[in-house]
Amino acid sequence: MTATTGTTRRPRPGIDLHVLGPILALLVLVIVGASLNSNFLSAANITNVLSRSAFIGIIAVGMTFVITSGGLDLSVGSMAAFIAGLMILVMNGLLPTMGPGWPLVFVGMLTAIVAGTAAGFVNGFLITSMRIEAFIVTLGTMGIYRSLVTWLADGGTLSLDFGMRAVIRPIYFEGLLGISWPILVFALVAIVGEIVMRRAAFGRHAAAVGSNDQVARYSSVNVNRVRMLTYVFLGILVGVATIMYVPRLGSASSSTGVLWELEAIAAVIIGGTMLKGGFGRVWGTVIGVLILSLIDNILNLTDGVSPYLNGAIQGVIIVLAVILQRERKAEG
Amino acid sequence: MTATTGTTRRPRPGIDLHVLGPILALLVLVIVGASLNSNFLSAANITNVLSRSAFIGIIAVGMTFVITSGGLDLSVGSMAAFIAGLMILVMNGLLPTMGPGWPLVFVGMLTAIVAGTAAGFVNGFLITSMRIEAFIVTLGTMGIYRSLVTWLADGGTLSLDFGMRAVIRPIYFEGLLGISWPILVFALVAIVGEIVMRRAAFGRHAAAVGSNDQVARYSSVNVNRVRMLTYVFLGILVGVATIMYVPRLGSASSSTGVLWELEAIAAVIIGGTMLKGGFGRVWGTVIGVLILSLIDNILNLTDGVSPYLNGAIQGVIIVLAVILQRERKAEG
Amino acid sequence: MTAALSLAGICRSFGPVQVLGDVDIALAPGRVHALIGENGAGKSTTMKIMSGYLAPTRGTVSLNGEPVIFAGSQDAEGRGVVLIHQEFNLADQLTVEQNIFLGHEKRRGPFLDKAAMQAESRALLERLNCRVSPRATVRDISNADKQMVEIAKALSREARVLIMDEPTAVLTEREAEVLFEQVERLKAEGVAVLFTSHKLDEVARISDDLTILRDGRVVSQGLTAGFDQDGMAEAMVGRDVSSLYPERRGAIGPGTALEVRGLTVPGHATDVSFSLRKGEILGLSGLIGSGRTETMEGLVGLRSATGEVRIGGKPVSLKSPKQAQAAGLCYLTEDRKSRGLLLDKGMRENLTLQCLPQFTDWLIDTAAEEAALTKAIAEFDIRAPSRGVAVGNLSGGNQQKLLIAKVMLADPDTVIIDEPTRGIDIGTKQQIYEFIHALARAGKSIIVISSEMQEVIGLADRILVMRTGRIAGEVSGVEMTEDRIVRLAMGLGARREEAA
Amino acid sequence: AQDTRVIGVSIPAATHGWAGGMNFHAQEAIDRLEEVYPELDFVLATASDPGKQVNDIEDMVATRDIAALVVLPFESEPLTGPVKAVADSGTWVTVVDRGLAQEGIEDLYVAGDNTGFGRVSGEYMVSALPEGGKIVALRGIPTTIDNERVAGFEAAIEGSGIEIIDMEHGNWNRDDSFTVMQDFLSKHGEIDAVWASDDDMAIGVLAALEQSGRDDVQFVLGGAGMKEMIGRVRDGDTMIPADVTYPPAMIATAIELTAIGLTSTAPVSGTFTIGSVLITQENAEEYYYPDSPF
Ligand SMILES: Nc1ncnc2c1ncn2[C@@H]1O[C@H](COP(=O)(O)OP(=O)(O)OP(=O)(O)O)[C@@H](O)[C@H]1O
Ligand SMILES: Nc1ncnc2c1ncn2[C@@H]1O[C@H](COP(=O)(O)OP(=O)(O)OP(=O)(O)O)[C@@H](O)[C@H]1O
Ligand SMILES: [Mg+2]
Ligand SMILES: [Mg+2]
Repeated sequence: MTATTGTTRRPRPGIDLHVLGPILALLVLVIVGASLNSNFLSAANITNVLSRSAFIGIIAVGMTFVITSGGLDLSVGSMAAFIAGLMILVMNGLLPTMGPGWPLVFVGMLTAIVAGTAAGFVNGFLITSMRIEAFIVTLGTMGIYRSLVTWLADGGTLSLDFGMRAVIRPIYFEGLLGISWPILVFALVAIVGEIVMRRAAFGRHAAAVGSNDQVARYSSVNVNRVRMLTYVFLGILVGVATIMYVPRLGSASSSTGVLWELEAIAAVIIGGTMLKGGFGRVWGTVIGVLILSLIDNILNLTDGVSPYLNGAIQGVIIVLAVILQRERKAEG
Repeated sequence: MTATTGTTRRPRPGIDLHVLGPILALLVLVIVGASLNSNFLSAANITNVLSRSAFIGIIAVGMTFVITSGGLDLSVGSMAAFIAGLMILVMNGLLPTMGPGWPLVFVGMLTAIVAGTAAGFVNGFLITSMRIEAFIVTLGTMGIYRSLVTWLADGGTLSLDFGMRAVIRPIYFEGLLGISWPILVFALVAIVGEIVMRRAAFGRHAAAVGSNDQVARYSSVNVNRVRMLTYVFLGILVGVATIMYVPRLGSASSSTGVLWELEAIAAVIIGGTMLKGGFGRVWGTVIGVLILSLIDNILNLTDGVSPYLNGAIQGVIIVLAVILQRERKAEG
Repeated sequence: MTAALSLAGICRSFGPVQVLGDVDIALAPGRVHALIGENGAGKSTTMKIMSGYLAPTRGTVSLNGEPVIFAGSQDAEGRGVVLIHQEFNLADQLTVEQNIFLGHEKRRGPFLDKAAMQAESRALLERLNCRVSPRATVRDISNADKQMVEIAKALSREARVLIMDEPTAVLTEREAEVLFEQVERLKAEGVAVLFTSHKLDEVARISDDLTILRDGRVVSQGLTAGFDQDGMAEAMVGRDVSSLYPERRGAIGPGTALEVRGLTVPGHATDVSFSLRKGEILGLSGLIGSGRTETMEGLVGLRSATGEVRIGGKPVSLKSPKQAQAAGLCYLTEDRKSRGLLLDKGMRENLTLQCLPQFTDWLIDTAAEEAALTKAIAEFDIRAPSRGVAVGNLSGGNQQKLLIAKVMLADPDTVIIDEPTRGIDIGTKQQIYEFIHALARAGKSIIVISSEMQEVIGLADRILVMRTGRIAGEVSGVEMTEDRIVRLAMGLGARREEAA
Repeated sequence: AQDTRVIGVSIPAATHGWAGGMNFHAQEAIDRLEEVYPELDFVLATASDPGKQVNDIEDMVATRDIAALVVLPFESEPLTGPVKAVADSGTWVTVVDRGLAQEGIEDLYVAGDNTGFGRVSGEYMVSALPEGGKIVALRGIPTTIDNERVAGFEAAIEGSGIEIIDMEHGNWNRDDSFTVMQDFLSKHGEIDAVWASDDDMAIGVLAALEQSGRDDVQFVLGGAGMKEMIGRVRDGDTMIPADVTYPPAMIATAIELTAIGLTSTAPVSGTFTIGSVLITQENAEEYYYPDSPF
């Protein structure tokens, strides 16, 4: 990887200039947005953008650990769809017996977390114990969850019972002190993630495993356990993201969470984590997520560009955001 | 990098047992297919399967080199769609002046090859000279080409003039001595690829770069040049694949070549090439491609399974195919 | 007194090849035991078996007299048996401190106690008086520092038995001294120490007991005092190697092979000028980190550098090693593991990588490659368990030999050899020195970078001494004494002399 | 047995709400007809892109020697050639919804009318906003279908004083339309109505509206006839005063007609257009199918 050409250029957390890369890109976007549309910085719009980012954001934090430890997970999008479907089915199923209300919501949440844990465990097991390329494993599970949800929904859409929707709705739309729950949860996950990455042994071990798993093994780090845990945590976070997602529209279908995996991975890399593993930073990922959802937002707030070209603009900005970063790196 | 931990488990072409993995998986599929439907082994069906494998196949051969040298290309699918669109536009545009006929077909072919070369060069340039993660670069260009074709087609479909279709049709549907052109071209590309990988300096250098680019550099291998070439070759092969594709459907749209990149990469890895780079084998890729398109074919041979579950079955088989292989490897 | 750790009748095979046969060794607490032998004799394998990285095929390992079967290196380490690998065993992207405490992080509650770990790392490194900062990333520090970090890592593990596989291979005498002080300290604390080295003077100096391996068998064992260096060497190699450095025969040619003016490698070397005559052997000495490697890497285009270079009188601009090679100039790296060889590939692929075109007329001539390999194996006496073995499984020294063979295959007119005999046994050293002289006699020019003062003096016609990236001076003929060189290297009362 | 004849059904995969409904009706029809006609055998294949759909059709011909093909083309252009080849080989061909790019290939054409769909929607807009107004529109996945619908809509509101102040792709997807609508609401202070052009997108739009608490938006017009939406029309929801059908069940009609065509002598060839109907509170009841997942 070009990143390791023996020169002394490398990201040193918090120190060198390339840290500025993502932040700069974000700032540029904010400025552009503000100059294009006066409502861009309105509380409403900011709340919208942040709340929307929460799903990908929460997942991307987990993805940061997976990638840092040298792994990859393409299945998160379909996994989210599948878990959402499951959650809805369970809640609809228990509605007659339990009736609409918070107890049932908690059952739903539990379902999501348990399913997420299990899904993460399956990925982790196939990758660590069966020693299969993470890419293949998660490509496989991606297809599996996607078609399972299609099957559960009979090709259509699984919708949460209306009565229940009213109960669960606040989880996405309400909040604390004017900050909506998704934003709060995202913030919490990000902060905890950042601390774990920098201040807990697990973060170090993940980086060590990603940097050189043999060395980690010789240094009595339980490599398989670390790898497994990264996938399980990711699974749990997918569950959490789903808990935020279901209340929004109260439905899940085969088109739920399509391409979330690519967005999450892109966010992680834009944030400065190395795809080959060995170095990761959660705060960078958060910025990456914000960059991605700001692009969408800005494109919607501006006319002029043919909507057909949105994808192209997105692509260009993603690449630019990373160039910016690499350039800085070169100097640092 | 697990690749360099000096354990004796490393694939040595032709020697150890894990070579059997993909072949075995393929055989199993053939047997299953034959037992499910008597027409499975009919000339017609075999021709169908092989011809349609050609697109992914030709691309996957190029992808093998990219991955072997430690790279990745997510843009091939959109690239194919874009090139197809371009090719059609050019041919339609020149139709009035040149009239339908082989000269125009050749112009179309030329367009495809030139566009492919350029696209590959762009990817290569951003990755080698700008030192950006291949994943990000090609994720970006993926979005760009996809929306460019949508834009060219104005959201709809670009279709080749019907007069012209009749002329160009034979490129996909006819052949030599009863073997259709796509099959012949695929075979040719695969054979050349295999020879280059095993017997030409370029193949060696690609593997060296993927195994440890520092060592390659110190051994006066021009690392950037090798990397660049792998992307350019891939681009050219995408062009070739498009030349086979356009005669088949005579049209291109935003839904052309969707997910080809994943199929191609999956084929490469199923074939036993290491995603981390350092070792690749073209013949394995060919088998991987056949496995993938056989799965589709077999799923069409039988009713019973809900079509919603196709994706799941596919996923399971892909993972199994690789497990088979890994198991062998463990012994070898 | 019961042995802290002992092997009895240990055998080990890799596939069909047996590399150890009936090895018995006993390590006593508070004593230093030296294990020496040729490259490929089985030293590292023995040490790996002692520390749980490898399981013996036969035989018993006993800890404090009790037979044990280590579940793995963790288990062994848990019981106080620690191995410092011959090859670096550090995670590149992590910092020094992170590496030292990897797997044994200090915690305060759920969190890491970074302050404590930083402090302790600093203390450990201080003890080894190594200047590298605990915050530095391992990828950026020098080999010597990496070695010191490895040692610090081992020291941090409260070892009862400390096993060091060629710890001094990348160290100069000065740093080796520091290490030996630590060894003395551990000895005093009753730690049993086993180490191996190809520098027999060290062995003679610091070890109490000695075991000599040849072809995986113990050929001689006893108190070190009972051996003199020539005796050791002879027991190891099986022939007389007392005259290590060959007589300088054949005069230096008249023509200038290489002329360097004002070579500057940003951050590493400034205004380096020297010239090299045909058939001359130029030594390049200096302390670790003096920038010798970087200077030469700049010269051959591996690092961005400025300055003018003339080869055979003609000015050339070398932007890449490929160009340098085309101009007849090759550099042999000091870092065989991460810059020299593809560890997951076979010997053939590695040997021919640098000059594949020689073997290619539109297709690679595998037969010719095999022939070249056969020749190299014979010429450099590479001991491999099998031709197909991944070079990662070659013994350290044999990797080094393969690396030299690889570069020599390019048949350069001028070759820069960085640490040519690092990790090479005395017998082979002799062969390599012979080989270098043969090159010189054939009119080729050689630059030898070495941290072994004796080696430079023994080999070179003329020695340049570098200090913090500059040429501190030049010595030749009778001036070539350790004292003179060290003074220049450390900048003690050395008038800045212009390089010829 | 040899006298059983096979009908191949090739449709796009359930990648969005309407397609999902269509998939459901196809399966439901097949299960039902297999009971009714023991001498008929059905093969259902769903494709994620035109290429895959052509593969499916090739496989049906090569390995299942189908007597009839019912195809809902993913896209007209790419399917025209291959379907023509099937028709030329003497197989009965029924085309559903989108016509092929060439006339007269199929034996039976059960046509949906996308332009009509757009037109009916447009006409309703005009009637609902007599003195004109500012509306935003959400488009589907960029395809010919979507283009036709929008063209029909724009033609219908031509000169009515209704202005489409903004248009973005919601991809027939609830999440995307939710996002787009949120941004429309931040961007435009005054929106009189929304043409969601699809019931899935309407759901996203409604969620965004509900959250914003804006009252300037008078109503949302969806389309396709999702049961949930028809229900709300029936119950007189002021935000959903109407809906425009584009019944996914047309695939069932096509399969059934084809079955009849194969098994009886009743004439079924020709074109059979399923127009888009405006559903209002009056006629909502008769379009409400409680058991459909769509
Ligand atoms: N994993 C392995 N697979 C096959 N052969 C091996 C493996 N590890 C070591 N060998 C062989 O065992 C023999 C002894 O290796 P070892 O590393 O112990 O030698 P050594 O005494 O350490 O040599 P050196 O002084 O060069 O380090 C060598 O021939 C080596 O090729
Ligand atoms: N103790 C140190 N602290 C910080 N940086 C160091 C230290 N030692 C070396 N370096 C840096 O690492 C670079 C590489 O060191 P290295 O030891 O390779 O230099 P060298 O002159 O080639 O010595 P040798 O050839 O013996 O390794 C040095 O040029 C210097 O910039
Ligand atoms: Mg050794
Ligand atoms: Mg050096």
